[in-house]
Amino acid sequence: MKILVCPLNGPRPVSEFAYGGSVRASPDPGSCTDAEWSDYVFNRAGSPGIKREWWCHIASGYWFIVERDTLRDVVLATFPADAARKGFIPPVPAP
Amino acid sequence: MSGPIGQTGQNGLQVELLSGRALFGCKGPRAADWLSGQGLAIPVAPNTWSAAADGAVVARLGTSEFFIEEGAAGATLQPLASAFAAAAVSGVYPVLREDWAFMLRGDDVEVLLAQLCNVDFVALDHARSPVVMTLMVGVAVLVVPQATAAGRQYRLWCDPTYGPYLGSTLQGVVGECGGTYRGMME
Amino acid sequence: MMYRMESHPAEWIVRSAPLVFTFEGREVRGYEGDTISSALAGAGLPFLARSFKYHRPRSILSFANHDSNLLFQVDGVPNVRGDVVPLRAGMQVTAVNTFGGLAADKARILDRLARFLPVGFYYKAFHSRRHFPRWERLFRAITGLGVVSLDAPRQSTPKRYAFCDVLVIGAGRSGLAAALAASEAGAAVTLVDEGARPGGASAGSTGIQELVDAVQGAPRIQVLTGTEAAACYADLWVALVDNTRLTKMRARAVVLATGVIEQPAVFRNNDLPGVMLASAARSLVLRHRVAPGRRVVIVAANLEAYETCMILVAQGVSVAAIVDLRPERDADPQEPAVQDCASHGIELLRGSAPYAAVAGSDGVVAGLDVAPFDVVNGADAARVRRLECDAVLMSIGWAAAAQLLYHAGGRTRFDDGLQQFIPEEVPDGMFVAGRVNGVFEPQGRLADGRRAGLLAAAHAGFGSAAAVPAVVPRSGRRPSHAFPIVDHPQAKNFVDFDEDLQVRDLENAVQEGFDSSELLKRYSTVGMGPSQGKHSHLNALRVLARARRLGPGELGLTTARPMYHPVPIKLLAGRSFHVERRTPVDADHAAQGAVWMPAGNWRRPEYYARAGESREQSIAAEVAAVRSSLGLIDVGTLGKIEIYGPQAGLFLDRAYTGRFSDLRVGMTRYGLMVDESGVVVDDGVVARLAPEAYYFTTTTGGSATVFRELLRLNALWGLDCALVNVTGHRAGFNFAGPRSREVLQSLCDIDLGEAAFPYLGVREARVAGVPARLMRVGFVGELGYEIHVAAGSACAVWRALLAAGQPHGIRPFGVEAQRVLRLEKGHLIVGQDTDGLTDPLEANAAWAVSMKKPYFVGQRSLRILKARGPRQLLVGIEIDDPARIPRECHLVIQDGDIAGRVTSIVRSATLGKAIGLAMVVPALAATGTRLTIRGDGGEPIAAAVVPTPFYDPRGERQKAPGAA
Amino acid sequence: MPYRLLRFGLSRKHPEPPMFRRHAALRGSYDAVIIGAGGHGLASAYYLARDHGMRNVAVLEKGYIGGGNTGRNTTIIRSNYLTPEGVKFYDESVRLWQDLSEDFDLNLFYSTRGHFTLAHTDAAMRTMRWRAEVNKHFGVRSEAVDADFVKRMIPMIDITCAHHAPIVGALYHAPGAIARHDAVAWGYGRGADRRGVEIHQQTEVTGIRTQGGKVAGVETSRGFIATPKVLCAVAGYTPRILDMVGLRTPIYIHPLQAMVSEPVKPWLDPIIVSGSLHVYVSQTARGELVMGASLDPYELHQARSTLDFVEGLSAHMLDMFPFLGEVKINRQWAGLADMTPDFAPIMGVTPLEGFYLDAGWGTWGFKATPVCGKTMSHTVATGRNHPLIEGFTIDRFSRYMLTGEKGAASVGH
Repeated sequence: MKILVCPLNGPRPVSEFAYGGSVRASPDPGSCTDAEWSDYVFNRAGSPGIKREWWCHIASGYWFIVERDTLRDVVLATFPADAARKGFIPPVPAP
Repeated sequence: MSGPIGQTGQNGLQVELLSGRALFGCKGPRAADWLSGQGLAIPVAPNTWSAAADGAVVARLGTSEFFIEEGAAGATLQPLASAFAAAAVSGVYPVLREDWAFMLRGDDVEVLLAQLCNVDFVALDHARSPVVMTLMVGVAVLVVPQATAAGRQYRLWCDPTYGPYLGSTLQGVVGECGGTYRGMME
Repeated sequence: MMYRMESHPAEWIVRSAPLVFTFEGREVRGYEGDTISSALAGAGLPFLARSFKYHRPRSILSFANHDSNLLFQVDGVPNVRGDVVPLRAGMQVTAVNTFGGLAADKARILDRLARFLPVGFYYKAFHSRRHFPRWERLFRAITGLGVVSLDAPRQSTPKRYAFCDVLVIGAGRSGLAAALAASEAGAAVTLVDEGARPGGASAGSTGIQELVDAVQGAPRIQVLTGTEAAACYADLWVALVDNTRLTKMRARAVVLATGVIEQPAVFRNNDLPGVMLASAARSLVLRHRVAPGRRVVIVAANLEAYETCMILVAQGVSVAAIVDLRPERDADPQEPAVQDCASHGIELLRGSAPYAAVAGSDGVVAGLDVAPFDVVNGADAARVRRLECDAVLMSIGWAAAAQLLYHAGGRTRFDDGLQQFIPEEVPDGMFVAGRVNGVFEPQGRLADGRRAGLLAAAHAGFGSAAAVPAVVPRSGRRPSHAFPIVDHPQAKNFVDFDEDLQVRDLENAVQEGFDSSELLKRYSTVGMGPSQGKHSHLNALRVLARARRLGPGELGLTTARPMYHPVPIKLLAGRSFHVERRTPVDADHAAQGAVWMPAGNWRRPEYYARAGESREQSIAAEVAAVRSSLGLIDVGTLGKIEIYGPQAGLFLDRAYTGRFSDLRVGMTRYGLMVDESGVVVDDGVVARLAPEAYYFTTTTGGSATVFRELLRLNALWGLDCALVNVTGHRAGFNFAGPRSREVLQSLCDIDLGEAAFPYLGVREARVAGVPARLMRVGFVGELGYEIHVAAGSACAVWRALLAAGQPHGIRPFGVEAQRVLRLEKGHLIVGQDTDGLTDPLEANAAWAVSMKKPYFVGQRSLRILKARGPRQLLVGIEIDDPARIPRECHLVIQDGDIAGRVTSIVRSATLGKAIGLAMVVPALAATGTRLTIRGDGGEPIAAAVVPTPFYDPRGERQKAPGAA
Repeated sequence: MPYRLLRFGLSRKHPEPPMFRRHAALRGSYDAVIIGAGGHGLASAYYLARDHGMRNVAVLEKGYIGGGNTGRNTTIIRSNYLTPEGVKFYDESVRLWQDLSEDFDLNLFYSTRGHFTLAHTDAAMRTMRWRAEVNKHFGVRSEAVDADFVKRMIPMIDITCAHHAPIVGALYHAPGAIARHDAVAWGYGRGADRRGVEIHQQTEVTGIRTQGGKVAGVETSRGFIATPKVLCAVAGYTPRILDMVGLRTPIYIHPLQAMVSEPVKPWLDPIIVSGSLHVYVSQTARGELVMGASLDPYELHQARSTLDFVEGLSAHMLDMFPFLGEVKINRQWAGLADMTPDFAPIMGVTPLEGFYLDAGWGTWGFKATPVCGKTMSHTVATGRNHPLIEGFTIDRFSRYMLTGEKGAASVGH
């Protein structure tokens, strides 16, 4: 079984984790067109390649990022979740 | 060294359901500071544990969450809980813990664990007192290995609503392995 | 004819322990240490089985579990592998797939009809639409092998995980050497072999026992015999199977020393009883003392043939001749073993091949017609000569047992000298050694095993790879013949013994266009039988290559997939755990007569059965209790989450469609959750406990996934807040009914008065002395309180509430009563009244959406959906005739088209009518619209769209001071 | 013994021509190029040639005929879907299936066995009734049945499923069938080949040339070929082809695994599916039990097998059929599934003129093979979507007009 190296819990078989899909940059919902938004919501980069993905260690509820070759199923690296902060992140309104 | 693989026999292998020990949990960016502030020696590294003076188990889950089980002497939790109730410190949040607690011990305890869980407990770096969060027969558990004169033993906690299932499953497997199960189980 | 030889010190059988069993109903004797096959062979039975397609008599071929000629029905268990399954006293053994017994098998007529049943014949007939069903019944009657006994009990088997530094697969010469080397380097080694004893094919030959002793004496080596490596998965995850259990082995490094599988020569009647592989004869003689016959002919194309010959001679088996496919110059004339054979006066026919085997009256081989042979022109049928014999041993070549390498994603290339596929790309952490690696010399195998063992240890962190010799010590030896296949006009020259495939079957398949390995396999079924081509793929490839005028390397083999040998389902299933979740008051429910219904891993009371009440009466009484006085339901299965921190409110504003940052402390609000595409995914109640503390619920089904997604969003947004899942640690009850306030007040330490604790309020208090969180919500439409307490105190509170309610006729109520109550209030259930595409507008929940917020998940999509307009709308319906009501999911029909469906329906005693919710096309959504619903028998049921809530539209009862 | 088999015994030489020819070279141009010689691609070629007179057609296959999901699926054929679009589409497919063996003069072993989708909860039973009602509306024979009916029809089943997930009822779909999957591709391939279509195996498409927003031709491992029309029928590999023309879709790839037992005497007549236990199983005419479960949990473009899969599926098989413990699993394998957000396929014309899509088949492309051939050949020949596939067009996502077929998914995804 595949081994994922969780940044918090160390190497564990993939059955201990939940897959959260690819990390995808959201367009700014305020300024993007409907077409851009529906493309973000539905369309995927479906071809094999080296992708960054969300994975969650179920027992600890810890989310992190896996860089994986989806053609060979080889895990190249894992990072804490802040590696996912790209694209549009809703701003915190001034108090 | 690596995991054992073999049969178990009459070897004092035992699973015990421990009930009634008080639990305390908290988390948050300032949880570590606050606990130290209460004079508690807290483990520094994530996913490690330490034993308080009175035998309480103080486990650090990840970086900013703590799980504490009252020791035999029972001197730790009461002051802690009341102090927490009194001071509404920002950055320290309560985590209600009502876990079911188990104890696994015996010569072949790792052989038993190997039938329940994919973690190689023998290969762990026991010197750094690891805390293991993993899935056991499908249930999320918190595992703390403890060194005793009689050899290694394992403490186990799980969500109480999975307790009856985990208990009866452990009962069945430990029985097949020639060990015994103690604790009320309907 | 095979027979049992006199005893020998090294034999595996125990003469002092004879075992009696029955075969085809007749009593047979064997010994402890026998397998089923060896015992039957030793008893001198002419043949032991019938073949799959033509029902030809068959006996031992490989005696290594590499052919499926000897599958038996044993004590009701189908397809038991006679080659390897140990004999037990009292076994009842029969042949599989015979009609009227082994000897009298009526289906043997099929052998005569073979000419009319060419490859793929079943594709070419039987398919008129009218007659196919009849033919199919016939096919289903004659196919299959053993019989499953439908009353066999469920067997639970143990399963375990295991770990080692180096796993060595195969305890032959190279495997033993690898294990020793790895353990010397300091690695913890597990050595597995499917055989009953270590030594592999070399067992008994010189130097092996010393190796075995060394291994058994070595530190850190664990030897598991009778253990098959069934498959190798990603990251060296190896499935080990013995006859009791599955072991999931995680190794840091794996040495593949799986050896080779002996291949049959292909000639007419090469499947007759008495014709077998030389390796089979060796094992039978040395281990079980069963002689292949009294006058043996060996078909040879390698040195092993001569070694086997000398072993047999030494054991007193008379060998009449060796028929060597190779011309003299290639037949290792200088090798000692060859010269030994000559000096023992054994006739050596070189450049000759078996043209056909001849059966005697008992069906066993009685002679072998041999003819001059060379690879280019084949056999010279004009110069055939018959050799009398009662056994023919084949020693013409090998196929690499590289299945596990393929499982793990490795690649091989065809070596023309060796006539074998040898490893080319080997996965990281895997090392190959010995004959599977193309190394045949005994000394070379030792060296290669040592090399692989050291590399494996180094990979696992013991010692360094630099010091290890890189070269694989392959020699010029040619263990396998390039084309051990002899054509014959009458065919019956079998390539695949599982599927009864002859050379011409494969050639005809190629002629029909199935001219690649994959297509040939799929059309002819070569290699698709129980032994997965272990004895047939290579020869089939040779036939294909000749037809395509290509080399085997240019065509390649089909990919081997798990399992190596078939594995019983019971071992794969293991104990099969069923995770179950229980609320803290589960036992109380049972005591109160709960009738359970599953809810995910939970079980919930559907209703509480009472003596003298029907299901319907109990549910009605539970509803009535809530409406008129008091009821109590366990809602502990709801997801329960706490969120803390300065930005907790902001987080909820983003996660839910509603606004919670402006929720007053001490108050609750309905929460609706949609996904990025705007589809409703969950709902619940959100309570603000303190400026920086919220408590909220999710649906029972959604609790785990919703919490996980919230954790992900928190990780993504990086807000200053923390989530705590208390679903299992907090119990929850809904205490509802006109009397709920007064009764609860008697147990509670705070003022429950309307002013102090208004509708939709939340309070922390003590109930029956237990710290509790009270939420005044109205899901069932009466004055009521959700009471959430720590799981450990749940039973005490549950019992106290029931006791206090007793004077008022309180009833615990179940999920069914709650469905009625909530429906009377028109509350939707996510997943029942919504489907996988429903948005809040369609669900009539726009009121729970605050589009003015700067951002929330799904907001942008909701804008688009608003512009698109609803495709369906959730409406309340009332059935004209309460006596004839539709069922949930009956369709609304308009002008013959589907115009919607009933999502919820109930006969409301409270209202005295049948009411429900329906998802209908917008055109039918206006209040007052007449609907036609198609009932069970297809009959139309009239209904009308009505406003919701049906009950207490202004919600006075849940808000009211509680005067009932 | 049918007379037609006599000729095999009586003639010296095997009296069968090749089902499909090998072509030394590619032509410079074709009227249409079909990428993928699986069932869908070959069926489209067959109907293009037979019904639309388009014979100058090449089918390009990087592997071998039927080597993709056509030869890897568990061969279940049914039309008990949830949406009107789905039901009408698959019902037409079943109609075509029933005559296919005779059309081809090739025995596909199309075997009507009856199909049970078991329900273990009220909620599941509700969905079964919904599907049954929609099915019946379109004349498809489906019924929501109770546990007693299940027990009567499948007496050996453990109705309690090891007291773990008691069966409360099922959707019974009498027309449910299985067929010999490879033979379907061979039948269509032979039919197309005999009508002049060229099937090129071991020929990989490496690029697609466009000109002025139209398809101009196809780059292959064996050179360029000009063509105004390209049909992409490569489920499991669709995104790789779409990248060549810069077309974005929701399609993502997960492996779907299956396993097969040793042959045992047939004891199971109908096809059994359990959503909550993640099992589907049928028994072939050879006596093998063919079993599948749910989709693999994460994206992967590799047909590898896993141990978790056989462990989980075996356990659930024993929950339903406890007596199978001694039956042996012979082989496991995997295919790559094109998944879509609404579990409906993506078919028809695309924004790129001359480029046609037959994709997004999720886990149920096999049963659609004939109707895909029919509808896609019409679409390719006329350049306009066939009416039966209007609900499956690629633009439904940007229009937020999805076709919710998830409720009919055979097993959990």
